[in-house]
Amino acid sequence: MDVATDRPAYLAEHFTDAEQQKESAKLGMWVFLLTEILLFGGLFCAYAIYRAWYPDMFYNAHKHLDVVLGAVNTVVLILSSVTVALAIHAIQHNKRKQSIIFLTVTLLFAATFLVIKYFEYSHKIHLGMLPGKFYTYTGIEGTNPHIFFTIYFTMTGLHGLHVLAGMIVIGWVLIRTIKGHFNSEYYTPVENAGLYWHLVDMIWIYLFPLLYLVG
Amino acid sequence: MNIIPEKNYLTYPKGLKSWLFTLDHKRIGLMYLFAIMFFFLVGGIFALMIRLELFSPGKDIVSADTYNQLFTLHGAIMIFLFIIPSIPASLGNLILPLMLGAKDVAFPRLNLASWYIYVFGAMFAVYSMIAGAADTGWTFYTPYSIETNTAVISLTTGAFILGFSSIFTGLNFLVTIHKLRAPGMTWFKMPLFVWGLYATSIIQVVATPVLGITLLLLILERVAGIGIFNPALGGDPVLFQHFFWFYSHPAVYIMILPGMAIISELISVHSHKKIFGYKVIAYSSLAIAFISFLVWGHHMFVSGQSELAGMIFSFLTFFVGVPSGIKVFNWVATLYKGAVRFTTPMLYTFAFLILFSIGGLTGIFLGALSVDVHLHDTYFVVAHFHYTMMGGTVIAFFAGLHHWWPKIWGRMYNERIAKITAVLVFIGFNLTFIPQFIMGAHGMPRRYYDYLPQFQGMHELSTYGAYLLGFAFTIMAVYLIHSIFKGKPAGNNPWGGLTLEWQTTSPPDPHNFHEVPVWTHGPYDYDKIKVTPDLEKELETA
Amino acid sequence: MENSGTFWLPRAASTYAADVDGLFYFILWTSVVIFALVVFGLIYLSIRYKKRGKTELTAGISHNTKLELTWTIIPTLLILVVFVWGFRGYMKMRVVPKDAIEIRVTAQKWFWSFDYQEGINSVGELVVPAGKPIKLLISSRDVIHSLFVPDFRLKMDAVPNRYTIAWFQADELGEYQLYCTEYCGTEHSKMLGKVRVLSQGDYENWVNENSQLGQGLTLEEFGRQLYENKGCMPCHSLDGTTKIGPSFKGIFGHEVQLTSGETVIVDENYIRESILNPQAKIVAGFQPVMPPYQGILKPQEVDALIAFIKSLKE
Amino acid sequence: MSKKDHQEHVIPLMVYLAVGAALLVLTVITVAVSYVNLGPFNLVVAIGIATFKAMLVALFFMHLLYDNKLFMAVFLSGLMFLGVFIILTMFDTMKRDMIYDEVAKPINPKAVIYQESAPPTDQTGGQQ
Repeated sequence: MDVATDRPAYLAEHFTDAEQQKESAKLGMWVFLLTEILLFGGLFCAYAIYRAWYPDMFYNAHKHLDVVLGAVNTVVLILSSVTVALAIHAIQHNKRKQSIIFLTVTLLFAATFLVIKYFEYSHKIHLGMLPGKFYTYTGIEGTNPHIFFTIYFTMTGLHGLHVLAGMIVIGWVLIRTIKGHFNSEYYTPVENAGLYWHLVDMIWIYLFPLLYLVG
Repeated sequence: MNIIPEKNYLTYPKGLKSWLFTLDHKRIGLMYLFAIMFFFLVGGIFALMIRLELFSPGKDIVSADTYNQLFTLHGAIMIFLFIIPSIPASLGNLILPLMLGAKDVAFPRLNLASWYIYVFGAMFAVYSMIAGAADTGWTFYTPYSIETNTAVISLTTGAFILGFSSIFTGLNFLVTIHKLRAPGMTWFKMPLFVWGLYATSIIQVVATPVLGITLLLLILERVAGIGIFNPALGGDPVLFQHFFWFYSHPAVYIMILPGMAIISELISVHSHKKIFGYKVIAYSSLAIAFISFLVWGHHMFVSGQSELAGMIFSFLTFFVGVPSGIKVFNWVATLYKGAVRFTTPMLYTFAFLILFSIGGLTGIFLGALSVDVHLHDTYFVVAHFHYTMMGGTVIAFFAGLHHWWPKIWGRMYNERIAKITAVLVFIGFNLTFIPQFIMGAHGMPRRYYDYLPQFQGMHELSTYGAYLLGFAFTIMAVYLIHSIFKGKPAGNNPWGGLTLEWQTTSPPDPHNFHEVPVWTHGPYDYDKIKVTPDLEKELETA
Repeated sequence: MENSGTFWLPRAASTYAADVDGLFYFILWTSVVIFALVVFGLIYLSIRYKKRGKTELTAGISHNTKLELTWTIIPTLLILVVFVWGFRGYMKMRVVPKDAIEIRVTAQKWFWSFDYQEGINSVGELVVPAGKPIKLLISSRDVIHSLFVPDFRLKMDAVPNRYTIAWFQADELGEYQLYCTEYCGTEHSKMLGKVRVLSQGDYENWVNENSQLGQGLTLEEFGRQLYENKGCMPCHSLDGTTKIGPSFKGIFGHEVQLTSGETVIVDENYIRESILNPQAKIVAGFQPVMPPYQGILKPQEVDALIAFIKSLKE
Repeated sequence: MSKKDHQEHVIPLMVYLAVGAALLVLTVITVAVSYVNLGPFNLVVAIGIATFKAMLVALFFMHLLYDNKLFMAVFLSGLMFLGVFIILTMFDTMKRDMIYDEVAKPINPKAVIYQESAPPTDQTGGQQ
């Protein structure tokens, strides 16, 4: 076995070559995404069961969510997914500056998402549409509407935390890009951050119709 | 004469810092080993206190509330802090990369992080003991866990954090097995220990996140009253049981599959014989991992779940039994025409085969719907899962520990004392748990502080057994620790194994191998390759 | 063990118990045979092929398809038998005969109470006529409990805010032990009860007696009766010893310190409130664990209890 | 190994932009459809469109179409286990009325927080 004599700096000691390292990192990331799917899975399961039990309550309660804000947030997240993909595309072609710009735009989109979420939340909180025992709103017909808001807040809240985590990851990748750690040879961290971000987007793609549109 | 290499992973580099910041899988495995043995001791002391309390009806040493906290902590510590990380994180970390001929696991930093996360989670669990230990049972059933005023939040937070440690270990092993095998090691040339850990890792990464969200919702239920699992707020407590068992049933296979993996390895090495039905054993590990996700509802036959669900879960449950049974038959068949050596690891292997068979067969009683209605939540269940978890996993863990001990430390324990201890463990274990089967079938419910006088005789026997077991484990601790300092050097390959960990020095070099190993034969080719164990060579020359 | 049935199982006193036991013994003996084969194989092979002399090459037997198919197919068939048998037995337990007598079972920390269609109620003791199917409509007022009568092979969880259903028919007269088998807190192991199976005539007498409960008694005597069979006794002593709750001895008219720091005088109003809504004012040094009796006790019964407690002052 | 072997499959820029545009269009469609009353099919359509969108993201943005098929297997197995979880749980929650109706629903359909006068401890209040 010929051990590569010119080992690049980014290649960790216990890997034989860059290909092995890259594939390992990506497989690791995908397995991590699998755990994320199952983590949200519990909430999707709770959603499915309570929706099946109380379809009318879900229908009545979902009307109190703001479809416009939800739709805008969907568009924002989709655009941010596009920009992340473009950032990876740029670094694949060694266009570091372009990549930096796209990553920054992604961060801005993510921040926009959270700001809109903040307005939505504060509106709900103001009206007393809170989860569980804090629920005080009286305008919704049907059995136990507080459970809808429990599910709404836990799902979107957990998703919001993931957006926040994604911003940290992308920020870290952005700094490393600025420092020039990545090029067309080695950009696995950018790619993995992108994978994570796309998953966050994908979960929202489900949350939006389930919560805002069909309740 | 066997010698211990001067520069090995234990001695180089030196200093506390070099251990705390180590990225070496062997050192991390060793750190895990110390941590889990500590909690095995703590959980064991709780078990002995429980048995002492149950020696006679009424109050013996503690109050009912303390007793309830004791069995909760015994369960939670043994499961989350001991058994789940026991084989994968300690022996797996130590041995798996060596077996694969890799320099390390795929993500060494993540590996170290998982140890620190484990310690962090353990600290929460320890804190919860001080802050009014939880008294919910390790299952945290709602609504009891919502309304009790004990420290449920800190214990569940601990378990939540420990989940990440488990996930990261599983993720690391999956990638390591996929990507870091030595040249020449195809899937069906991997040692069966690797196959077992592979199946385990799949369950760890798939099931544990669901535990995470379940515990998170439970914590929210306590602090914010979200109402999903709380009947007082319109929730459904049976739904909590679904969530909990979706993790916790596969989790028992997180515990037993690595045990099976060790046994597959040991039965071949110590009988010096090719394993019987290699592929079947490998596939049945995967089959068990997969089916384990389909059977959780058998914990809930009398919980008020629908009859349809009961039927489906009972039906699927039986299919976990088949691959487990096949494995047992394969292991026994391996002995045929072998050269069986009655070493300490082999004695534990035999103990495993007997105890796990009892554990598995009594599972059939509990899978059968009508019989389970009678046996559910009695001591029969307690005995059943101790036979699988302790008679299975823990015995296998000790088998593996004795098997790889000379590799880990380079030194050999006193085999004569070790064999006597193994016999004591076997007797003590059966004395503890066979009476529990009988009183369980007669209707002795579990988690009882007090009991009717008719069960006293059985409880006394069980307590005697538990103390014999405790005594045996104490001896084991003494001779193992003694061997670290005073044991005879064991040689590189004390048992005559063919897998790669025996090709390097004992203890291994910090970088595992001096040159990248190439895998040219199968892991159990005792029909083709003649290998004389170092321990035998030693005897011959003496 | 009294009435211990066989070595393995308690006596079989319900109509479906024999079916459960049949399956139990089927699994038991099949398991014993399989287990004996494994252990025999283990001992025989390990001794027969014990290593003798130097380490040599061993036989390269990798598999044997016929043998493996045998030990795959036979267990598979056996477990299918067990599944079908178990499922049929289970359905027998689940489907209540049409003519069953319905009794409501309410579990709460830490006693069982039973409401009969005749409007009577008993605590800790389920009284049924022999030879009649009894339908139990079970629920819980606080946490999950589980009703377990080993001699009947009967078990069903009591879930808060939901009903569960179980049934049995006992043909033999006698008294049977009843347990709670779902862990429910401090006094879980004390949450016991009895099932008394009476002849039809005795059962009718019992019903008559109980529908006139309290008649012909003074309020105090009635209160003592209620104290003994409504679940007060396990937690509140009459001799001044402290159990789960304060002793009733001489408590009436005294001032007690509450957990909130306030003090209150134990009078009729305080006792009434403490029975119906016990969490409102907890005496210092005790846990807020008493279940509310709202809906279990009739107003007259509360009065009787108050009179009884009043009679205990020195 | 030569450099060429581990050259990443570089997806043309146009693909990203086209997929992005498709996702936006699908978002508009799904919002529009939600205003049309299709009965139970509203849910089917909404989930159908969401799944199609998720597929686009996974196949193109996340490169599953081009990458190692192992990643695809990991991803799909996650969805499969999630499906198992939800479906098997629903075999219980949806079928509790198989034999008796009274066991299927809560005794008190409304939680105590909606009962203003309820004493705080009598949480289930069921038996009367």
